[in-house]
Amino acid sequence: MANETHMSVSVWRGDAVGSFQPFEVKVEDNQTVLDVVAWIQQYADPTLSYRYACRVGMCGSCAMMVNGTPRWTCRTHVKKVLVDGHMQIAPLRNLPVIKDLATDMDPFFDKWVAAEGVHHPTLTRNDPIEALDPAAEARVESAAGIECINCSVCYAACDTVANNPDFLGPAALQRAWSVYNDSKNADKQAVLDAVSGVGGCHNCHSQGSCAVHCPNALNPMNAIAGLKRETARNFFKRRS
Amino acid sequence: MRRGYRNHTLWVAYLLHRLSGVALALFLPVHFWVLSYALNQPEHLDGFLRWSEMGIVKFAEFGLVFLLAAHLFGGLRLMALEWLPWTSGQKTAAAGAVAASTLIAGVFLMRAI
Amino acid sequence: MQIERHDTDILILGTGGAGMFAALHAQQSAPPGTKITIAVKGLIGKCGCTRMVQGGYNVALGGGDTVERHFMDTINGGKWLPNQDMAWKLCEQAVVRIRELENEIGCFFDRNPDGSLHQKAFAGQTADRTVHKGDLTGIEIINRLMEQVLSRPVEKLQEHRAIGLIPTTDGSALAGVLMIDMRSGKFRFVRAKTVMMGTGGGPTMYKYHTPSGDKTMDGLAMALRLGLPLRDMEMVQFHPTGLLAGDHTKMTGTVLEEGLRGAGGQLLNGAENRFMFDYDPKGERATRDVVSRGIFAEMRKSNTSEHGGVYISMAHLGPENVRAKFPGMVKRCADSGFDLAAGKVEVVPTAHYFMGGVVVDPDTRTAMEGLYVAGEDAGGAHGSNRLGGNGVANSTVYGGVAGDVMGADIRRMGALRDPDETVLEAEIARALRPLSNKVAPIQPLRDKLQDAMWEDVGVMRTQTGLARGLTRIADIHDALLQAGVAGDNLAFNLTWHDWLNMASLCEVSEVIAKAGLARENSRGAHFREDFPDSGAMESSYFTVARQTGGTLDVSREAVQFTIVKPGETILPENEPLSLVEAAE
Amino acid sequence: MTLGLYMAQRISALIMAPLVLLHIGVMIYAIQGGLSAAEILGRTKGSILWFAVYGTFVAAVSVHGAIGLRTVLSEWMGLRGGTLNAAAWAIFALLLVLGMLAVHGVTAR
Ligand SMILES: Cc1cc2nc3c(=O)[nH]c(=O)nc-3n(C[C@H](O)[C@H](O)[C@H](O)COP(=O)(O)OP(=O)(O)OC[C@H]3O[C@@H](n4cnc5c(N)ncnc54)[C@H](O)[C@@H]3O)c2cc1C
Ligand code: HEM
Ligand code: SF4
Ligand code: F3S
Ligand code: FES
Repeated sequence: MANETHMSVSVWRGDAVGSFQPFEVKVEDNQTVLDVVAWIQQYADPTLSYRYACRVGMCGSCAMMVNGTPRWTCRTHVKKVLVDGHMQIAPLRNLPVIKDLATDMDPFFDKWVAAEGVHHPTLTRNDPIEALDPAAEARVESAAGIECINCSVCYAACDTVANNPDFLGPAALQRAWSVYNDSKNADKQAVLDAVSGVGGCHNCHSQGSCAVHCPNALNPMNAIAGLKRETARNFFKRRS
Repeated sequence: MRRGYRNHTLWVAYLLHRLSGVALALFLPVHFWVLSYALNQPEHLDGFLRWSEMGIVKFAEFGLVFLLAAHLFGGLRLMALEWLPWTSGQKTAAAGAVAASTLIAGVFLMRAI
Repeated sequence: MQIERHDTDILILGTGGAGMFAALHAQQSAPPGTKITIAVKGLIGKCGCTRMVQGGYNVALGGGDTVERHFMDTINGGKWLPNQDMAWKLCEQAVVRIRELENEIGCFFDRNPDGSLHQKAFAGQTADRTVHKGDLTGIEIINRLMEQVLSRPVEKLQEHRAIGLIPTTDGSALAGVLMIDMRSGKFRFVRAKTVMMGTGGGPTMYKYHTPSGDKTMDGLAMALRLGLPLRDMEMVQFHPTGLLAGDHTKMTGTVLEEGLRGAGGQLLNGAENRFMFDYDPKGERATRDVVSRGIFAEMRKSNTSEHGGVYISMAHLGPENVRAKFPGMVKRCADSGFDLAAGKVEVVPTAHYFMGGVVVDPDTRTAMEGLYVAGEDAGGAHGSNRLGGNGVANSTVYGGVAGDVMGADIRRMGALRDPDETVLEAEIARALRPLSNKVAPIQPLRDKLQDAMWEDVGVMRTQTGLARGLTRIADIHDALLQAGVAGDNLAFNLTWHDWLNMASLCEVSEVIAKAGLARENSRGAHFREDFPDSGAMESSYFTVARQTGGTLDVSREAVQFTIVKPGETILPENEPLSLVEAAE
Repeated sequence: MTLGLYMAQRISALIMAPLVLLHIGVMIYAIQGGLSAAEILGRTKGSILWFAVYGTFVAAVSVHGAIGLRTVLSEWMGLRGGTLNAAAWAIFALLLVLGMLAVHGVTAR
């Protein structure tokens, strides 16, 4: 079993139903969790399914539950997660499992679009590029969440997502907040309406797991608070 | 499956707030019922007054007050977090302050018993 | 084998800059009611290399810079091999495309304090031209494009891998594309009136490489089997500083950004001595190809670091400065256990970009009616070398062009075409081949191919090396054809796809080596130790490879200097050679 | 949870906050000062002010508690749609009726 040179790894096999299968993997110097998963598929069990693309934390397709915590596996060093020579790898939570470690991310992106996380242009390709003050308050607020790689780690960490299938989730709402604050965006009200419905930002209980686990140190909780604030302000404005 | 992702203060604050809210929602109707049972029929009043002196009842009532205090501060914390455009540093500080004040309120109440 | 059949009007392969822009523009330009389908090997927007663009996007936006200057830099950078009409369109349309990205797609690009776009200069550029979003430009571009595509009525076939371009029976036009629905393992044949291929090349047959794991030259292999001409196939760009962290991690080969050297980073050999000045007076600041060769030469002398590369050291610039200036890189290195700010990190040249590709015209049309190619799959715009920042400009510009052209062309096209069923069956049989072989691990073959290409068809080439490389590739290809994959469950069967990846890589590797043999001079990314001279610019030729009836022919074709001749310029007289101040 | 419910829950919470503080204050004062239940009742009975205070509290808590439990029921018990709304209304009614009876007891002469 687990010792200095080898680790024991339990890997989820199956889809919604399944079980953990143990593997022995050699410990190497610079090894990420993704390397472990890939090694198992390449050398121990060729039927293992998982997903990755960029291998450097840019594409957000390799996230999995490692010891019960959602992580980007390509940027997670094995040393960081090994407990007594053991680790457990499961598919990302809160998404349907296609097979083994690969999930269906469609619900995540459907919600992204449903939250109006899409630019609504005011200008066209024929207009010159506007001068925009990079230090303007709204621009800074908008830019705060812009580096999201849509890895769905926050989505997996959020218990509200788990408990409420309608909830749009942290990443989609954070994107909506960026769109809302973008001075080039045409339809602010559309964003507020989109995040005020049954699955909207008001479902968030500020659990904060999204901010704690985002691998890029983004803070969707803050963005959602911003949406709550703006919708609340708007609530009175629209009524008066 | 292990649930390592919940190990942080904000999540614990969320859970406490919810549990206190649910507990309040369960106890408050009882509290209301007892009050109205005792106070709306004069013949019950004496019994109620005697009853309310009992330690266990007092304890329960103070439990209610304690839950109320915890939930109140938790709720105020939440609304401050949602509506005041604070930086995350300030928010952590505020959360800490609220936690402390809840504690103080609790201790104070315990003493009062 | 059962296959599902599916019809659409416009089919797009890949969701990089090329694929996404093709979808958006096709939607704008095609007649109402036109069905548009986008199929991709991974998830929409979450695979491919456009997302991995760090440095930025080249576009001349005034301030002294002009389209003419951008064009001249592109031609000079490509050592006079580019197709000049394509290079011109690239530079000219980049101006429109960047406004589209900013205004219509909603991208955030870094600003100067006065609110204008911030632009910097990559190596080989004579103006501050590169628009960027920090050092994560590609994520911004692709995320915004992805939202637009996801929110539109475009049919999405995710985790659908194209494995064959299927012509009509008379071979006069393309009928459709054969794919594997990777999630179920089923074959799906999609007919379309027009198909745009934007699968992004990807030289991942080298031991060290930067592109994402999904890119394995499928597109070029398909085009080759279809008999289409491919140009500049010897031109593989190496990035000098790929992270070197050992063979057992996928982190190895990933890019440590160019800016590190620009900012004063030093390259040290195994004895911890600086060596780049032995090779070039600009030292570490020389161009990518020169630095790559310098490192490679040092490695050949066995002056290497622990894992067999060299070191990049930033510490002398002050760890705090490094941390502040390159936060992303420092964090990335730290994640795999290296201290970039205060220590030294092992690096190695790494295969980065593929200049070669399908021969197309400036409207992205190919020799086959109904097939359009854009982005890294298309050859011509860059010639022998691609400027940093011209890659994403190329894919977004030409993806959009393809969308527009398809939207127009489809108006004159009649009904969907029927495929040549024998070709279809042959392609299916080809893909099913490993399932009836004796099961054998595939990864060791990939390792072997990567070693062979790195050693014999890599940074520096010779005739003997290339010939040896060809034999090695052939042996590996043979072994692959005998290797088997368990086929009991084809759903999300990655090992089957590893096999298919290897098949594409082997096919294209052979072309690279053969084209390398055919070019008996050294230009841009292609360096022949036995022919170190660049050859006369006026008689420049490019290589064209074509497979007919199972044999691969490589010929040479003269470059047409349609806009500017070697030794001349289109810049006005008295224009300074460069607007960029010499590196600090 | 929609914006409307959210606002109702937050506004009711804001209304309750000072009332609850007042109530807790009174209770602590009563205990410290050794007021008996009878003495307290002596002051509240017949007071319009106390009726208003506790009446408002009960109204607010009925709204607030109903929405709160509605959330919990949906998230933890999986209730949805009509059932969920019916449950919330029932809780609202229960709290309101019992609460108002209690207020009546405390403040009616
Ligand atoms: C690390 C890195 C950094 C870079 N930095 C820069 C930079 O700073 N500036 C710059 O200009 N250029 C840069 N480049 C180059 C640039 O990324 C590419 O030139 C350009 O983005 C290619 O775009 P594309 O659309 O042709 O292909 P890609 O963006 O690679 O997209 C290809 C798509 O095709 C899909 N695909 C592949 N095979 C199949 C198949 N068989 N069936 C279906 N779909 C398939 C892929 O999954 C992917 O979606 C960089 C490249 C890398 C790797
Ligand atoms: C005294 C002042 C009070 C304040 C400031 C307050 C505040 C809040 C807030 C802000 C929430 C929303 C929590 C979230 O969305 O995560 C909440 C939820 C809740 N409250 Fe209160 N509340 C108060 C009193 C009460 C009382 C008296 C009850 C008893 C009925 C109660 C029961 C609940 C319940 C059951 C919830 C739902 C818990 C959850 O969603 O997690 N609250 N409260
Ligand atoms: S907010 Fe962070 S965790 Fe969530 S999807 Fe974006 S990058 Fe991932
Ligand atoms: S974890 Fe979930 S509850 Fe809100 S603060 Fe983040 S979205
Ligand atoms: S593989 Fe792209 S983020 Fe991990």
